[in-house]
Amino acid sequence: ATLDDVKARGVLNCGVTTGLVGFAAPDANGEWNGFDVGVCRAVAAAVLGDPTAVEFVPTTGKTRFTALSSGEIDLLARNTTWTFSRDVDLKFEFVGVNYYDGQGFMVPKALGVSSAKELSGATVCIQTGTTTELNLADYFRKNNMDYQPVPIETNAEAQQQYLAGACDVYTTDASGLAATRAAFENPGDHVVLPEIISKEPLGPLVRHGDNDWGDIARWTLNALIAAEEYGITSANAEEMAQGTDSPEINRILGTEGNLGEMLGLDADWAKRAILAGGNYGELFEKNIGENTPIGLSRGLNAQWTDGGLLYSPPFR
Amino acid sequence: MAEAAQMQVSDEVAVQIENMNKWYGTFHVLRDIDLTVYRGERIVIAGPSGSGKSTLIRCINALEEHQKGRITVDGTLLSSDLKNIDKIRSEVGMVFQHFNLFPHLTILENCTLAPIWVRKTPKREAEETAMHFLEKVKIPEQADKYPGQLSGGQQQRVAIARSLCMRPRIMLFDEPTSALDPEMIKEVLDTMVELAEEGMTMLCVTHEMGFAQAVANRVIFMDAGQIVEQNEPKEFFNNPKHERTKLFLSQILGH
Amino acid sequence: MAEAAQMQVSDEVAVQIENMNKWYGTFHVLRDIDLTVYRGERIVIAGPSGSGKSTLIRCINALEEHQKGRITVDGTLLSSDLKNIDKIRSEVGMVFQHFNLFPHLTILENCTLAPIWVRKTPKREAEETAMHFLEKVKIPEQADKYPGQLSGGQQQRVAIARSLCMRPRIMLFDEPTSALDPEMIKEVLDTMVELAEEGMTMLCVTHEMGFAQAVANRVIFMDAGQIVEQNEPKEFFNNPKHERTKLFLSQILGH
Amino acid sequence: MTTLSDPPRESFRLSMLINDTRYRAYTFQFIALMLVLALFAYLGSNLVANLRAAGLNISYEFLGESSNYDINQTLIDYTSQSSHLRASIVGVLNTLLVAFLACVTATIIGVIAGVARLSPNWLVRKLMAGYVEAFRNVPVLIWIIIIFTIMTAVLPAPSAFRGEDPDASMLFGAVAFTNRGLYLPAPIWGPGSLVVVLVFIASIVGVFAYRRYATKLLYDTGKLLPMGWPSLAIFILPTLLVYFLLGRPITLEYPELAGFNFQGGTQILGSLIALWWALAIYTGAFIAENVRAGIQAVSKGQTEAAASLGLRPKRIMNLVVLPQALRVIIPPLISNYLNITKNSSLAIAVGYMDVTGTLGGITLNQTGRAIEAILLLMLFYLLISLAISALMNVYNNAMRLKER
Amino acid sequence: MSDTHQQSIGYVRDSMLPQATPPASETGAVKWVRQNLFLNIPNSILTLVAIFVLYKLLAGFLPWFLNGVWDAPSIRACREVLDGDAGGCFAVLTERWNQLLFGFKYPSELYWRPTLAFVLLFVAIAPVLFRKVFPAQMLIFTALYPFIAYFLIWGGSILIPIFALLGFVAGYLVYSRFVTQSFAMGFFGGIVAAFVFWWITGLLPIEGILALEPVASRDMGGFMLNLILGTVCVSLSIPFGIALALGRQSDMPIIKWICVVFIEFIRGVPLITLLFVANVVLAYFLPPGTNFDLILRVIIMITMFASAYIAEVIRGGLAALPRGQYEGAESLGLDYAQSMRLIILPQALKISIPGIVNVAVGLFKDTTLVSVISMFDLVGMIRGPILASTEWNGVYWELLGFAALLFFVVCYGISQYSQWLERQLQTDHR
Ligand SMILES: Nc1ncnc2c1ncn2[C@@H]1O[C@H](COP(=O)(O)OP(=O)(O)OP(=O)(O)O)[C@@H](O)[C@H]1O
Ligand SMILES: Nc1ncnc2c1ncn2[C@@H]1O[C@H](COP(=O)(O)OP(=O)(O)OP(=O)(O)O)[C@@H](O)[C@H]1O
Ligand SMILES: [Mg+2]
Ligand SMILES: [Mg+2]
Repeated sequence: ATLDDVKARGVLNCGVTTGLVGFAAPDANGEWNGFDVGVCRAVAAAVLGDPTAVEFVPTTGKTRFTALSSGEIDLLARNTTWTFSRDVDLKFEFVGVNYYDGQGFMVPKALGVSSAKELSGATVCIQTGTTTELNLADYFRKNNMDYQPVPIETNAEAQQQYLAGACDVYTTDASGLAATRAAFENPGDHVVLPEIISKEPLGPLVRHGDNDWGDIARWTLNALIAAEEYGITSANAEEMAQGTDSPEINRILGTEGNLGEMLGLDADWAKRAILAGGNYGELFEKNIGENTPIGLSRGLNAQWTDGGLLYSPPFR
Repeated sequence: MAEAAQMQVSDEVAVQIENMNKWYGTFHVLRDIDLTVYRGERIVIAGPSGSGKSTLIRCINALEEHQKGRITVDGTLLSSDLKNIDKIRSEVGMVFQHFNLFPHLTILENCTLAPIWVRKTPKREAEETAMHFLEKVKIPEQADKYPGQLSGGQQQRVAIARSLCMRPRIMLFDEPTSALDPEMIKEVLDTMVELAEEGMTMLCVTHEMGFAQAVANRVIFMDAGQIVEQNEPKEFFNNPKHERTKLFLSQILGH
Repeated sequence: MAEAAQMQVSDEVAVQIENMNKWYGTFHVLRDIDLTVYRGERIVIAGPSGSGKSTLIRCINALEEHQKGRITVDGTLLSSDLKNIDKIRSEVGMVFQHFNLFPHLTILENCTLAPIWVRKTPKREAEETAMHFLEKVKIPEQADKYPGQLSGGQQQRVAIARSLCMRPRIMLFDEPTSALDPEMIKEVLDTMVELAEEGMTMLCVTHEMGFAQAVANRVIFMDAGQIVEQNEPKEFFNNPKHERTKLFLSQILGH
Repeated sequence: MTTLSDPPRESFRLSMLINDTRYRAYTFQFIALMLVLALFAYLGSNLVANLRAAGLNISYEFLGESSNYDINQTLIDYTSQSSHLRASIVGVLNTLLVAFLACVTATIIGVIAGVARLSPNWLVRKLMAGYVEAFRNVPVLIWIIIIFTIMTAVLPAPSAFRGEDPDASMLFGAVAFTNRGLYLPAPIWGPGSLVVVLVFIASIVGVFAYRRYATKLLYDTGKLLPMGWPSLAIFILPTLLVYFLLGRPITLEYPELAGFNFQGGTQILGSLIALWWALAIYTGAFIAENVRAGIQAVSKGQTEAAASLGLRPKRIMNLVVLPQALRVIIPPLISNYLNITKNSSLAIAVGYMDVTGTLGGITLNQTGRAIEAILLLMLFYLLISLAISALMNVYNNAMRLKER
Repeated sequence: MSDTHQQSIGYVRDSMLPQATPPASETGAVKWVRQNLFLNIPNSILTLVAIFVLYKLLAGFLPWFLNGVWDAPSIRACREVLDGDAGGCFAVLTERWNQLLFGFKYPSELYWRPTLAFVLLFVAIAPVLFRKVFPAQMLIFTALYPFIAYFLIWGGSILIPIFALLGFVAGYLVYSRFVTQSFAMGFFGGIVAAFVFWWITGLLPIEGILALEPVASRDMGGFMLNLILGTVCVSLSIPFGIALALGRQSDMPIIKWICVVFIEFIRGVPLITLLFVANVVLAYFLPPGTNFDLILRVIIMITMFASAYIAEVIRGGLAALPRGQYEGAESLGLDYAQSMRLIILPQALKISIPGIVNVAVGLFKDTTLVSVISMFDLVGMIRGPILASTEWNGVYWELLGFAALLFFVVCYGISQYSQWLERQLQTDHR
């Protein structure tokens, strides 16, 4: 089983992108950082007790699925859209959604475009290997517009092309657009258009068939979300682990019940996951939140209590 | 000299070829060859080009396989059994028209290679043997050179020494002098005469009729894949019987 | 035969070389060459290797340019003017040591190429001429083969026929037989003798002293880029004057 | 002498499998075959086991499903509703297109550079040596990226042509070099244009006919007609004449900046241009070396012999040197063509949608059918290379010099 | 007979002429310029064109190069320093040289290890390349080099390479013990012995004994990765290439066809599809649960690729040997294995070396293709992390030029060597 393999190896192999600032990118020292990276580290902390025991495997759109199904990686956390066919036909298991996204467009301000409906005849840079090119084709066909796609393998090159004016529009997930724009020299010269043309629930996934491992990934993610809901943060987790009067918090942190044991882990698993990089909200703020260069607002990704979609099933 | 040599021929059979036939594809190169070579005998094979002389000699050494008939070398039947082939090859030495020395090995290494790897002789011993035979062919001082540094005549003598190092009981020569300049031919023929005088069983394809007259016990004349005539050299040259032989001799001697 | 040939020499000058000098870089290959060749004359040029024989011949044909002095061929001064060069080249045929037939063309095409493209002879006519000369060199039956399919001697005869097809007034030969096997040398020499007998003006670099004695009007001996001695063949061979010539002849005839 | 008999038929012993020349070959081949079969069986069973574990299967049904993505250069009709199969064919055609263009261009570059390397001019020689060495010794991928970068980073965007005082302007008001590609005028075929086209084709045929006639005339009568300018005249004049007589039936549609891009005219994609020229210049360096080697392989004696027959340098080249050099040049030339085709698979580096980009790229991604897609992809390249090798064999056999 | 010239026919030179100096127009710079630059009108035009092209190239390149900024934290800083002048931003090289050369994950305090391995590579390869210059004893170091290099680059316990080496030694001992009797016995005995040895030592707990800090294969990157892939794959592919070439020469049809199909298949598809196979498909063909490194899978694929090409080169070498060499060996009673090993291959390989070197150059260049499957070799580093980073987005020429230069130096060097070797072989009359 994957859990045993990971434990025996002592390292979690986690598939990420080849580099998308805010979600997963190596810094100048080769250290991986980002929102997706945070999920990997949380799982590693939960399973192995060490958030650094992760081997990050950069994957492209093309290689990510084989990497996962061949067992080269244990977990794919690479803003991958949860779709029916990937779940059912490609035999993967999405363990949840860590970011609710949608495909958007970015254009230079100088073009004076304010709506995606005005894009007829445009040249559009797309990062291939994602659902984006399908959405794009659908959207333009639906609106009876024509366009010229410029398919590009990596975000870095798409960015280059876009900046050099080889395409008028860059389209990818809105979060990716924000991240890309943030890396520009003059982010203010570019606008993200208001239309969101697709639903892109992004989430980590594992291989189909190993449900125990899937449960661990799913509930680690849920623990991060629930932690935010209940106010468990990396700062107060230790303290709360001494015991609180909320049974749900106690069950999460392992002071009550035997949830960890049911997962095949120890009692502290969720606490470690939270300590690894903070709860969902902390990860968000640190990597892609409004105070980062990427500057995404919570939007749909707020807790259900705040009108968002984040809704962790109960820990009981 | 021919008389002296004659005496060493014994009754033992060295090579026995019975009713041997060979085809290249559908081309019938050798037809019903029957030949018995006695130990110590020196046979010269002559004949026009393409008559199958080389092929005959190469069959004895299993360089070519024959399709019909039997070849027995030194009591061993030449069959497709590898053991027999190996046995025969180590009994039979062969000297080629183009020497076929190994250019990447020194003369000494050329001579010791087979003794070491085939006969499993210790290297030192093999080298001693090799030097012995190199002295015999009168080029011990070239032992550390490479074949490319020797003249054609010297190379051919090395080739002879290389064969001798395997201490074969039978030597085959396929036009050993025809790729040589006239001056060098003599060197090589001298070496061969010397060998002959020591009683080595020899089969030699050559057009050197002088050599044949001086050394051979028997001259075999081939044409169109058959042995047309064989006889003692004196008889053969002075009194050929067959028309074909007469024609051939007139050409070759006139030349 | 030499006597008979002698008679055709006329007073007309075919080639006149005056005080010609040539350098390869700083190397002085030809020094103060003075030579007058009369129409119908047959000149053999001999000399040790590297003495500049080939270079001299090639200068006449403008395959090499000379740096000083004058060369006049058949009344045309050899200058850097392309017209003159073309004129001279079509007057002068040349046969090389290595034949230099065109391997991608048949024998007949080899022979008709230049007449068609240079002389603008109609093809049919050119082919007739070619067959005529191929008959002369005794290989008309090979006309449709490719050079690679002929023996060396045959190839050289084709090369001669190819030159003749341009109906040159002067023929240059640069060691035409030295790349050939002994049997083939005779074929080619015979052809050349025949040409000589027809009164063709010939300059021939060769070491075939038999040919020189039989055919030449004059033998020129070169050494170190100079004409050291020249004379009628009989005199030249029997009574060489210069030390260098004596030495050379002793070597070449002793061989 | 003795009674003749064949070697006695020995009864078969097991040791004969190794010791007998007759059987040994069978033994070895049998072992080798078994090993290969075992290897395949092993790989196959792994595949089956892995696929079963992952719940997948091998199926080519995805080829019939609609592809749902768009392709920016399609030589045949294609929409996002077409099937994956059609998308693959579009990719195949794009591969063939870029390979063809690159082969032609590389040949021209290579021949010029190769001949220039033998030029008596020292400077030209050295310059060409510099070109050849620079391109042969740097990976083609780097050249593709460099040339693509020139395309995108150096050439102006269409927006630069906009405005009162644009940063860039069109060449002759008709041709625009942009980082999205080259915009060219497109012909509009008016009534009667068919005639013009036919006349044009006829005049091409005419050129060949004229040259043929000139050669025949030379052969028959020895009259040598000039070749150069009459060919040119036949090539151009009739078409021009008909064109104007018919009142200019063919007009040009000029590309014009409208909206985001130039509209009208034809566009040659930037990625196509980058890949095409990168492959052409890179392979041109190799071809230059072949050409040089080929010409040098014709011995000096051939030229001298031809010269001494009175042939002029140009004729020597055409009649003697080239026919011989071509035999040496063409086989490596063909394998260079093969290399171009194979290297064109690097199209993904510049986003050109060749077959690797469609079948081996987006289709593979969207359907997840990695094994099937890559298998088909390899099959395609294999077919091409087999076809080219077959061609080469035919050529080699036809051109082999006759020897004794 | 006309007498006019018959008198003059006899001629003897009395004094030999000395060498004279050629006329001025034949020597010196004037002649050179005339001959090489201005031979005739078309040539003179060509010269002028060439000078113009050169001028354009230099006029573009020199200011850019000479004005270059070598010290700045980002491209924006560069632009500020340059202030509108033409000039390169070479600061990216000084800032990121380590990533370009070693990738972004190789620990920087360990750079000395691959560097040392690289330097030692020259020591190891010198006696192979220049056999006549260096003593044959140095070949011992060449044989040890793979193990040293492995130890230096990957680290870990020194016992791993030592045991690996000893396994080979054990295999060799067994081989040489039996080879005089039977090649097959020696060969397979040797292999078995080596594997038994490795299996036994594999059971020993050697973790951490005399260890250098281990570095995972995944962490290799940059130009180092190109070099590793190039050298490893070429050296591995030579034995396979030999086997394939012999197989293709074989007169046993099945073996021959297996080799032909393999070779033609590999040569018929682009390397990049093979890399896709390594990346995307290969995992399906391995036993469930095995988990190869990507780098290992890539090495397997590139090795297969190189073997096919090297096999063709060696086949050429084998074909170039005269038939007589085979017959000479056979007539002495050498068996197939012996005659191949002792007679045929040593000669065939020697002829093939220039061809092999050319394949090696091509292969080394092709290692850049791994960037397409998201490995961070030199090109991958440039296209990925460096150009994507906020600081260096836009410094194309400096980075690509640097990459091109590195490859040029290595490949040009090797191809010059191969040309030198070809000339050597031509004049080698041995
Ligand atoms: N490998 C082969 N395949 C087909 N035919 C062959 C082969 N080798 C030789 N032959 C033919 O067999 C005949 C006999 O050849 P062989 O070499 O034995 O003649 P030979 O008497 O030695 O002639 P030579 O004096 O020219 O060496 C010739 O007609 C030759 O063409
Ligand atoms: N292209 C060249 N460049 C420089 N030196 C040359 C060239 N061709 C010939 N030489 C030199 O000029 C000298 C005369 O050469 P040439 O070929 O005329 O001699 P030769 O008398 O024909 O000798 P051989 O009998 O060997 O043919 C020789 O020393 C030769 O080395
Ligand atoms: Mg023979
Ligand atoms: Mg000469």
